[in-house]
Formats: sequence, structure tokens, C-alpha cells
Amino acid sequence: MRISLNGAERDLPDGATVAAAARLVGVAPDERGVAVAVEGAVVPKARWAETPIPDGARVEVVRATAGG
Amino acid sequence: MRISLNGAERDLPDGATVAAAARLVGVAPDERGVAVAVEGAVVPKARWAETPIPDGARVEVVRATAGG
Amino acid sequence: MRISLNGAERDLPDGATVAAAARLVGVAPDERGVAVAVEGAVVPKARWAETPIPDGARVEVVRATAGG
Amino acid sequence: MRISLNGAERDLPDGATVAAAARLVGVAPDERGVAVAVEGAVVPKARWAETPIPDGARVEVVRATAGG
Amino acid sequence: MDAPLTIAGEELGSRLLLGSGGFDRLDRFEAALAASGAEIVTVALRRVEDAPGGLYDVIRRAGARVLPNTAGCFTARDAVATAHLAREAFETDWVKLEVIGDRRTLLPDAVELLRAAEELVGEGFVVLAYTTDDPVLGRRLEDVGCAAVMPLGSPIGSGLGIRNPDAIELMRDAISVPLVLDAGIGTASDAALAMELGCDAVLAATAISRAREPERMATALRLAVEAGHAARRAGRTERVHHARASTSDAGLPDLTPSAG
Amino acid sequence: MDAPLTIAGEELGSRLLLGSGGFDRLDRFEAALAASGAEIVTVALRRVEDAPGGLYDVIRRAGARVLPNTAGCFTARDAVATAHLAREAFETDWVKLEVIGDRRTLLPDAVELLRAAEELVGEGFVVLAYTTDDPVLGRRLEDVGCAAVMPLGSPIGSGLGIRNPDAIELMRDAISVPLVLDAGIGTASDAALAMELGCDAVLAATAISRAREPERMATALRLAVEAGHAARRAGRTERVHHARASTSDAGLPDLTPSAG
Amino acid sequence: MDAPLTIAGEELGSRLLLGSGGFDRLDRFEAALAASGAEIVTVALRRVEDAPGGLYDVIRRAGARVLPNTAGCFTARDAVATAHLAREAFETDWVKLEVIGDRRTLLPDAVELLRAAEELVGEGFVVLAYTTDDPVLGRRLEDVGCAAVMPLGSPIGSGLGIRNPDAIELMRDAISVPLVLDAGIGTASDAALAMELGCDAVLAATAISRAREPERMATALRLAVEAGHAARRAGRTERVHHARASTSDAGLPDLTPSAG
Amino acid sequence: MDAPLTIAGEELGSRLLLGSGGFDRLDRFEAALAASGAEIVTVALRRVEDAPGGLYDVIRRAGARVLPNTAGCFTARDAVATAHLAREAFETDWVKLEVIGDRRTLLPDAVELLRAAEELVGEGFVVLAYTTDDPVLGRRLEDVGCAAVMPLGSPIGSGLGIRNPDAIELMRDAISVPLVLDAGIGTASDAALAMELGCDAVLAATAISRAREPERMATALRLAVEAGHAARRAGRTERVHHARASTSDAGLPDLTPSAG
Repeated sequence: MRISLNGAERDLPDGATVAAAARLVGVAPDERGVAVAVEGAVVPKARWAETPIPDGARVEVVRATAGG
Repeated sequence: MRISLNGAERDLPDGATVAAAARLVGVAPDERGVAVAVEGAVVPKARWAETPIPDGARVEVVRATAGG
Repeated sequence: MRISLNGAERDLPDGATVAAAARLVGVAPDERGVAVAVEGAVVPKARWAETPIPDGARVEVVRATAGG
Repeated sequence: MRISLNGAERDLPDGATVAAAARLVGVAPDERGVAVAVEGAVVPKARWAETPIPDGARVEVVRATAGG
Repeated sequence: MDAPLTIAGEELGSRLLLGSGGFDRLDRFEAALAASGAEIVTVALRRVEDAPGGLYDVIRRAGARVLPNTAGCFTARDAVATAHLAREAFETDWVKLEVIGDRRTLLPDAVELLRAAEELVGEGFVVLAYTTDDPVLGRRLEDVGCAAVMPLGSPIGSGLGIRNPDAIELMRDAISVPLVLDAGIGTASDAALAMELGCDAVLAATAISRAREPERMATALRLAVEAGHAARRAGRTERVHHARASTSDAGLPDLTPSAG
Repeated sequence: MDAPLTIAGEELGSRLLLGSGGFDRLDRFEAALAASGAEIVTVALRRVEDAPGGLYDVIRRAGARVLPNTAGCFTARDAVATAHLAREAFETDWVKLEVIGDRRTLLPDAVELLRAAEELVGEGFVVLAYTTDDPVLGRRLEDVGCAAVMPLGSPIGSGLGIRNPDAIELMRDAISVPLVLDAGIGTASDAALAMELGCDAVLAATAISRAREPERMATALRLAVEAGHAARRAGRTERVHHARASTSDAGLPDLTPSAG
Repeated sequence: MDAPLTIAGEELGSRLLLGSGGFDRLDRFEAALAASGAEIVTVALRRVEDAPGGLYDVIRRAGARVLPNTAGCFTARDAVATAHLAREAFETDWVKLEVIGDRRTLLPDAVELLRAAEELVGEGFVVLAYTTDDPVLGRRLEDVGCAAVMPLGSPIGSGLGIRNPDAIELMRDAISVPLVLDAGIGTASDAALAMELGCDAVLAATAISRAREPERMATALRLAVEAGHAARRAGRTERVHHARASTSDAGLPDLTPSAG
Repeated sequence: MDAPLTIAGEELGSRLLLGSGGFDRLDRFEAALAASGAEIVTVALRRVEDAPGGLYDVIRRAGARVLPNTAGCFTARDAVATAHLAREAFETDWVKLEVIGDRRTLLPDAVELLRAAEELVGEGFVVLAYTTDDPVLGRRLEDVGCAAVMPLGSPIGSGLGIRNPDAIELMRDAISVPLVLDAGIGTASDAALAMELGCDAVLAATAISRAREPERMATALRLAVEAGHAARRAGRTERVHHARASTSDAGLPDLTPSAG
């Protein structure tokens, strides 16, 4: 399947989880200060491993950065 | 019946019109620059003579005054 | 003789010294932070005892006060 | 003789007048709004023709210009 | 040629609007109106017992347009109802929309103001909206269809002038409809500054009515608005932080006396 | 009736003085002079090679008075010598006295200025003294006989306006001869403010000559000076720190819709 | 004794909040954070590829509280979604709510801001709302339950200080929850002024991160906030328009030399 | 490392100087002196009947240096005579030289001031000269040998702060000896600003003595002077007229909910 991961089109195996997507951008589930949204809605870290990403979904993996 | 006319309680004959109320505060139908609201809604001057005031209604007769 | 001492006319014995005048306004020679001018000119403390005041002279005995 | 005329060294015949110097920088005696100083002192226009310039003198011929 | 101020398609000959409030006598108002050259005069609506009459006739006689305000309204609903009354009283669909959020400062309430503006525009009113100096709110007022945006310089009647000139400049950048500086003008230089910052017009009330000589102050503000407008168009010299000689040193004569 | 500005017994029809510096073309200067209505124009004296000519004739043709300055002088001696030259050149004993103390800011030197003023007054000159905004120095200049005191608003040519309005007000209180705001005017509101603070006139040079459209800016400043002067005389409303309703709440109608 | 700043029941030891934006190196940020004494640091959320990491750990190591912002959001919906993400990422329900209305000025949008504030408060967030200096809007933000109101002094990153001190004073009068001056602080005197006007705290970002020496500027702002807070509590002397001698003339000696 | 303030070769540990005028009780002065950290305190000389005594001892006990002033003097001659008396009374050749030109504004008289300064320097005094904010006069004071130049921010005791910050900056550029802002400081932000403009120190009297709580205000000013000094050294961020994001948009997540 094809998802948008942090704005880039990515191919993932069908049924790939949020955890897998996070790994793709270098984020491990035990990293602090990160969060994931799928289609704009937060997926709690505790459920990354068990939450499959729908085909075509927009996934955003974010971290703290410098800001006002 | 009893109405509130420009904030004062006034007794009027049942079925009294807007024109009558206006007269009570010294306003003739041909005066320019005045307007009447019954219960917050404008009654056009052309209909003052034919519009009866409901019992207990709030009637406001206003004119231009100095202002900002 | 008559002198002006801090703006007030005062009678002193002829030949009275600066030290005597200072005493008149409650200033002892060992007080710190005071000074005396006779006719606008400073008389050093060491010379108070030996300096006679000319008849009619203006004597000013000053001290530190609050100021800007 | 040699004079300084408006900052430039100029050779003039001995006994040359202020009028001559003015002419050298293009100023006729009937021009309005001009003035001449020799060694910092004004020479009135009426005396240009009769006033010889001392050898080595500084002559300044000025005119109105734009200014504050 | 300078294009005239145009609000809702109407060309106006003056960039000074007059508020009718605060005059102690009607003849003084009339004289000030004449001196001001204003073609738009704001009025309020009040119960006839508290509104002595005559004002409307004076304005009409002077050939000026009556601009009813909604002063005293704290909700969109009241402001809309007041606009309805004004339309009936003055046969005009123009309204200076004020929706106040605080009794002490008389500052506008952004939310109710926007709501009332949208509703009145929808009903066909020509809305001139009294607002804070917030460029984003001003832009929203334009977007809902206001015919003019009227930011305050400082609180109504304070005479404090324009407390935040930067904000007025930002409004000018953000807004295409006429920008009318309303509230706070205290004297001529305030009015000139408003125009220099890019306002299209200025409304003055207290500045005139509470001056020692209202008629003369009306003249002063008329001239100041023209002055500021001309200055804006003339393109001012830039500001520099040190001096810049207005007289050149080139050709400076040496006037040292001779040493001898 | 407003008494005209009078300097050294001479009545003047305009309260705007024009500096001739900074114009790129003589015809632009001429147009600006006409638009400004100025009756006094400052000029400098420079060596004829650096002074193209024509300026003096333009000013005379316009019927204005030439006011020679002593720009570029750093000592009383140079300023006095320059005044002598100017008297000869322009057949006037009026002089705008500038004695500069610092090349970068072109700020005046109090000591040399006072010295030159005293000497020139003694020689019968009508001295208009360019000075800092120091009321005590201004008073001294008046005391030695200056015909006008010309405080700066900000450095020459800076366009920064009046940096210390309080100081100008204090000068007004301290000084009886005409007070002419000189230096720093950038635009119309600055000129209006100067007059409101109590100045009798304003001199503008760079504000006009370096505007994008000098002629229009001359008009703007003419209007602004009139506006500020009228506003001063009209007696402005006082400043208050909260709002003061320009519309009374008395008689506010109750427009609540019926509950039913 | 001075009561500490308390936001949403949390006592804070410092009245200076630090924005983490604009630093060129993480170690400089860390040094500035230490020097500032700040206990609250704002951060933004960005895609991990654009967010190098390390920042969160530095803040936690310093014992400071992370305050996520919603910078970059133009709608209530985006701001709310961002707050959700932040809550997940930082295990905090505090949020500095920014809803921007204009890309160039980064000024807040009153309508969307209020909408987002109401929604987030309803969801249990502790909302610190970045707003204009509009007292009425500020009061509305308090009314919908914001824990702090954060008015701007001037546009974000401009360093222009507090352009409208009157407005901040009016906000102080109108608002009971903590008032935190946000945006526009350029240097120490700006921060002191904010506190003197009645703010409870100051947030600084650019002022520190873009100073030539961020660490030293952090110290300066820490001191300035304390100074301004103490000055506010000390009750300043009133302003008078002429001099008031700090030295009495009583007892002035007569030092005239003898005539002889 | 920061070089300490050094006046006439003497290193000072504090950049805040305290004026002793205006306190209603000596113990309050003493507490304020301690809180201020000041190492220099100005005093005046008055006839003993009008000078209750004790002040000098309090200052000495605190280890501070007495700086006698010449307040009340209107001529160079009086000021010089007063300095002589002070040298005798306090065994110090330091003097804060004031020569006043106007009773109402207490502004200095440039001419007499310069004359007195020159004479006192010639006699070996260490002269700290109270002056207007005129950079040229300040430079002259330095040239005749003054050890410090003390420009006013606004009239003595007015609490109006620094009315012309540009002038103070120009003084800084023009003068090499220590620049001490004297007169006009009303509160902490004024003191911080003075230092940011380049002053080396600040003298406060009325700001402290007439605050509601003098001791706390003394603390505030001590902190403010440190803050302003640090800010000056830290090199402030530049001012820009529009916003400059402190949070980058790079990596902004797209949080739009799914269309479905």
C-alpha cells in the first residue's frame, strides 16, 4: 500500500502498523517527546504496535523543535 | 391596557395604535428623523396609524441625537 | 560687634573667633561633615580657633543635608 | 603677484583690484547677490574698482547657493 | 489628479467626518460643521425625551449625509435592531457599526462586531465598522463586506491620538476598502498623522466639540486632514539617524582674517 | 483676529519658512516655493564656482525675503564674517545664525553661538539663532537680543521630527520672541505638532526638497502649519486615560425582542 | 512576601518564560536557559526529519516545563489537532495557543483563537493564549477558561518592544488570570516595562536567541523582569511636568564674596 | 570580564548612584541605600539649622562615598564657592556640579556650567557635571577636564524618564569619560534604557525616595541598571518592521482530518 509519511509518498506492506511507519523515519517507540497522527488524529504510543495504517493515509511523525 | 413607552409605564385604551403612542411623546407622523420600535422591531411610519400595540408591549420612539 | 550668622544678625564680642560663631549654632570643632565660610571664603577647621571674625561679616556654617 | 582666489593660486598683475579678481571668476560688478572678502573682510561693491589686492592675499568671491 | 474618497460607490468631497457628540449648543455644532467641510455626520438614536430635536434638520440643511451609529450597543442583536431603526428614521442604509465590549474603555467586541457586520451586510446595509487597530480583524470585516473599516487611534473621547501608528500602517497594508481613523483624535497633528499612515479619512468628534473653540478646531482638522493626505501622496523623505546637511560644504569660503 | 507673525517688526504673511537646500533643480525649487507660500527663504554663501547662480533671482522674483545662513561655520568668528559677507551680498541685515559644534550631528555649539549672537546683535544684525532645544540657552539668546530663536526638532536633515516635545513646550514658556522650529521636520504632522507646542513658525528644507514630490509636500506643510496654528489657538480637548463617551447613554432605547 | 506566579495552580519560581526558537546551536540554548532562570520553555512540533532532536532532553534535564505551542496554525481545527499531538508527545495538557491570521505579521486571528481556546479548555487543556493587545478579547479568553492571556507587545520577532503600553495597562485592568507579555520584547527595558505595566511574566525568544550574546541577554532579561516586577510593587513616583527639586533651597548659604 | 565603572581612577562596584534627597526619614534612606548597593551618594550643603545632621554619618557607616552637589547655585561663582565648602566639610575633591539656569525647570545653564567646570578642574576638583542632553556641550565639559558627564533624561524630580533617547545615544558617541544619566529616572525601565543607550551609570533620587516603598524601588533600580548594562553588552537583536517567525514552518505536519 501507499501512504503519505511526513509528506513523502512511501510504499509499505499492507497492514503495516504505525510503529513500522515511525521506524521508517527513525523513531523508536521508546523515544520520548514524539507523537504520531494518522489522518490528523493522534495515535497514542501504547497503540502504535497494534494500529495498522489504512491504505492512502496521511501519517505525521513529529518531535519537539525550537519554537517561539 | 398598559404599555412601556420609552421606559415609562403608560395606560392606553385597548387597541391604541403606534401613532397614538408616538403622539403621547410629542411625535407627529410627519416628523422626519424619528422611528418607532415595538418589542424591538421597527414599525414603518406608513403603518403607524394602522398598527395596534399589543397589551404590555415595549414601545420605543427615537430621534437623532448628538453622537460619536 | 554684629555679624550675620547663617542669615541672622548676631551680636558677638569684638574679636570673636570662627570657633565661637560655630559654637553659637551648636557646632563643635570636632564635628565631622561641617564647614564654615566667612564672606564666602572657606575657613579651614584647623584655623577656626585662631581666626577672628571681622565686624559686620557674613558667616555661614553648613552641614550635609539630603540632596539630589 | 600671487593671490589665493576662491582657494586657487592665481597670478595677477601687481596692483590688480578686487574688481579684476571678481572678473576672473566671472563676476561683474553689477551682478546682484554676490560679495567679496579679502583676508576675511568684506570689500563693498562700490569699492571693488578702487581697491587693490595685497600680494599673497586670500580673496573670496561668493554667491547665494542652496542652503538650509 | 487625486481620486476623491469613495465609500460604497459614493464620492465624497471631504476626508473629514464629523461626530455630532459633545457640543453644548446646536449653533456651535452648525458652525463647526460648516468649518469642517464634513459631508458625513454621525448621529445616535435616543428616546425622543432625551433627544431635543433640531439636529437632523441642521445636518440636512448643511447638505451633509447622516451616518447613524449604534453607540451604546453591547450585542450584535442590539446593534442590528438599532440599525433597523436608523434606516427607518433617516432613510439611509448606511450605518456606523459600534458594538462595545467594555463600558469603561468603550472598546469594541471583535466577536459581536463581526457577527453584526455580517448580518447587516447581508441585509443590504452599508456598514462602516468601528474596530480595534487589529489588521486581522479589519481584514475579516472587509471580507464580510464592510464598506469601510474604522480603527481607533485610542479610546473614544480620550484625545490620546494614535497610540500605535505601526498597527494603523499594518491595517493599511491589509485592507483595501477605505480606512477611516475613528476615536482618539485630539488635535491637528493626530489627524495629519492618521492620513500619513495611510488612512483615507478621519472622523473627529470630541476633538472638535470639546475644544475651547470648536469652530476653529474644525478648521484646524480640515486643514490637517488635507495636509496629511498631501504629505502621504508627496512621499516623505526618509528618516536618517544622523544629520544630513541641507547646505553643502562645497565652496565654503575661507574667511580667516590675515595673520598680520 | 490672528496677529500675523512679526519678526523684528516685520509682519509676515506665512508661518512656513523655506530652506533652499537639497533641490535637484531650480524649477522644482521655484514651484515648491510658490506652493509653500513662504515669504522667507534661507540661502547659503559659497564660492561662485560652486554656486551656479539664479537662486537669488528666483527668490526675489517670488517676492520672498532672502535669509542668509552661516551654515558650515564652527566658530563665532567665521559666523560673524559670513554674516558680513551676506549683508553685502543681499543688502539685508537679517541672518540665520548657525554655529556648528560637531560635524556628524551638525548640532550647534552653545558657547560660540551665544558669542556670535551677541556680537552680531551689537552690529545691528537681526539674528535668528539656530539652537538646541535648551530653554535656558534659548532664553540667553533672547536676552542678548536675538530676533527669533530657532530650536531644532532633531538633527538637520534627519526627518526625525520633534524628538522632545516637552523641551519645545518649555522653550515656549521661557521665550517671548518668535520661536521657529528648525531642523528635523519630516512631514506634515511634525509641522502641525511644532505649532501646537507653541512655535510661531516652522522652517522646512529637506522635508520638501527630498520628498518624492517637493511641490506637493510644500502644499502639505503649508496646510499643516496653518492647521497646527489654528489648533493651538482653538485650545485642544484635554487628554484622559480612559474613554469618554461621545454619545450619551441617556435615552438609550430598549430593543430587546419580545420573549414570546 | 511576594506571592509567586501561579498558572493553573502551579507555582513558578521565575517570571521569565523562554521561547526556544532562533538559537543556532543547542548548547547556546542550554546556556541561555540556565542564565534565564526560566521554568517554562516553549517548543513547537515538527516532522522528525526537520526536528533534529535533543531539545526536549535539554529542557527536561534543566528541570523546566515544556510548553508546546501551535505555531503555524491558521485555523482552530489545526490548533486543536496540534494540541492533541503535543499532549501525546510531551505528556502535558498545557499549550501555548497560537492561531495566526496573517502570514506576514503573524498576528493572531481573534475569531479562530477564541474558538480553539473554548474547545481546548473544554477538553481539559491548560490554555495560555497568544493574543492581540485587545482588552475585550483578552477578557473573553479569560471567560472561556484560559489559564493565562499572552498579549503581544509588537509582532513576533520584531524586537519593537511594547508599541501600545496603554493597551497593556487596560488589559491588566480587565483580566484576572496571569498576563504574560509575549512577542516583541527586544531588550531589557522592554521586559521591565512589561512588568511595570502590570504583566505577571514575560516570554522572550528572539530577544535572547538573536542577541549577539544570548546567554548574557538571558541574564539581562532575568534581571529586568525582576526589576520591573519590584518597581511595580514599589509604587513609582508620579510624573510631573516641571521640575521638583530633590534638594531643598531651605538653608542655602549666602556665599557672595565681600564687596570690599 | 566586565571592566568596573571607573571615575577619576576610582573603581566602583555599582553603577547606580543614589541621591539622598526626598526621603522622609533617615532610616528609610539607610535601608534604601543598602538595597541600592550604591557606592556614591550625593548630598547638599545647607546651614546647620536646616540640616538636621546624621546623614553624613549614615553614608560613611555604609561605606559609601559622599558626592557633594552644588544644588541651588545659579552662577559659576556660587558653585565654585560651594565646592570649596564641600571640600572642607567632606574632605573630598569630588563634586557634582550643578549650575541652574531656570528656577522652574531647574535646567542647567550651559555657559555658567562650563565656566565653573573649567575653574574647578583647574583647582584640582574631580568634577561630575550635571548637564543638558546636548552632545556638543557634553564634549566641551569633557574637554575642560570633567571626570564624568551627567546628562538629564528629563527635568529633576519629574519622573518623566528619558525624553530624548536619541540625544543620549549621540552623547555616548561624542564622549569618552563616564556618562551618568542624572535626573528624570522614574522607574526601573527608565534606568535599564539609560544603560542600553550607552550610559555607564545612573543616578536616582526621587525615583527611590518618593516611591511608595523606597527600599523595594532601590532594589528594582539596582537590578534594572545591571539588566540594562548586560543588555547593552549582549548586543540586542535588530528591530524589524514586520514579524519574523521564531518558529520555522519547515516540517509543519499536515493535520487535516480525512475527508471521509
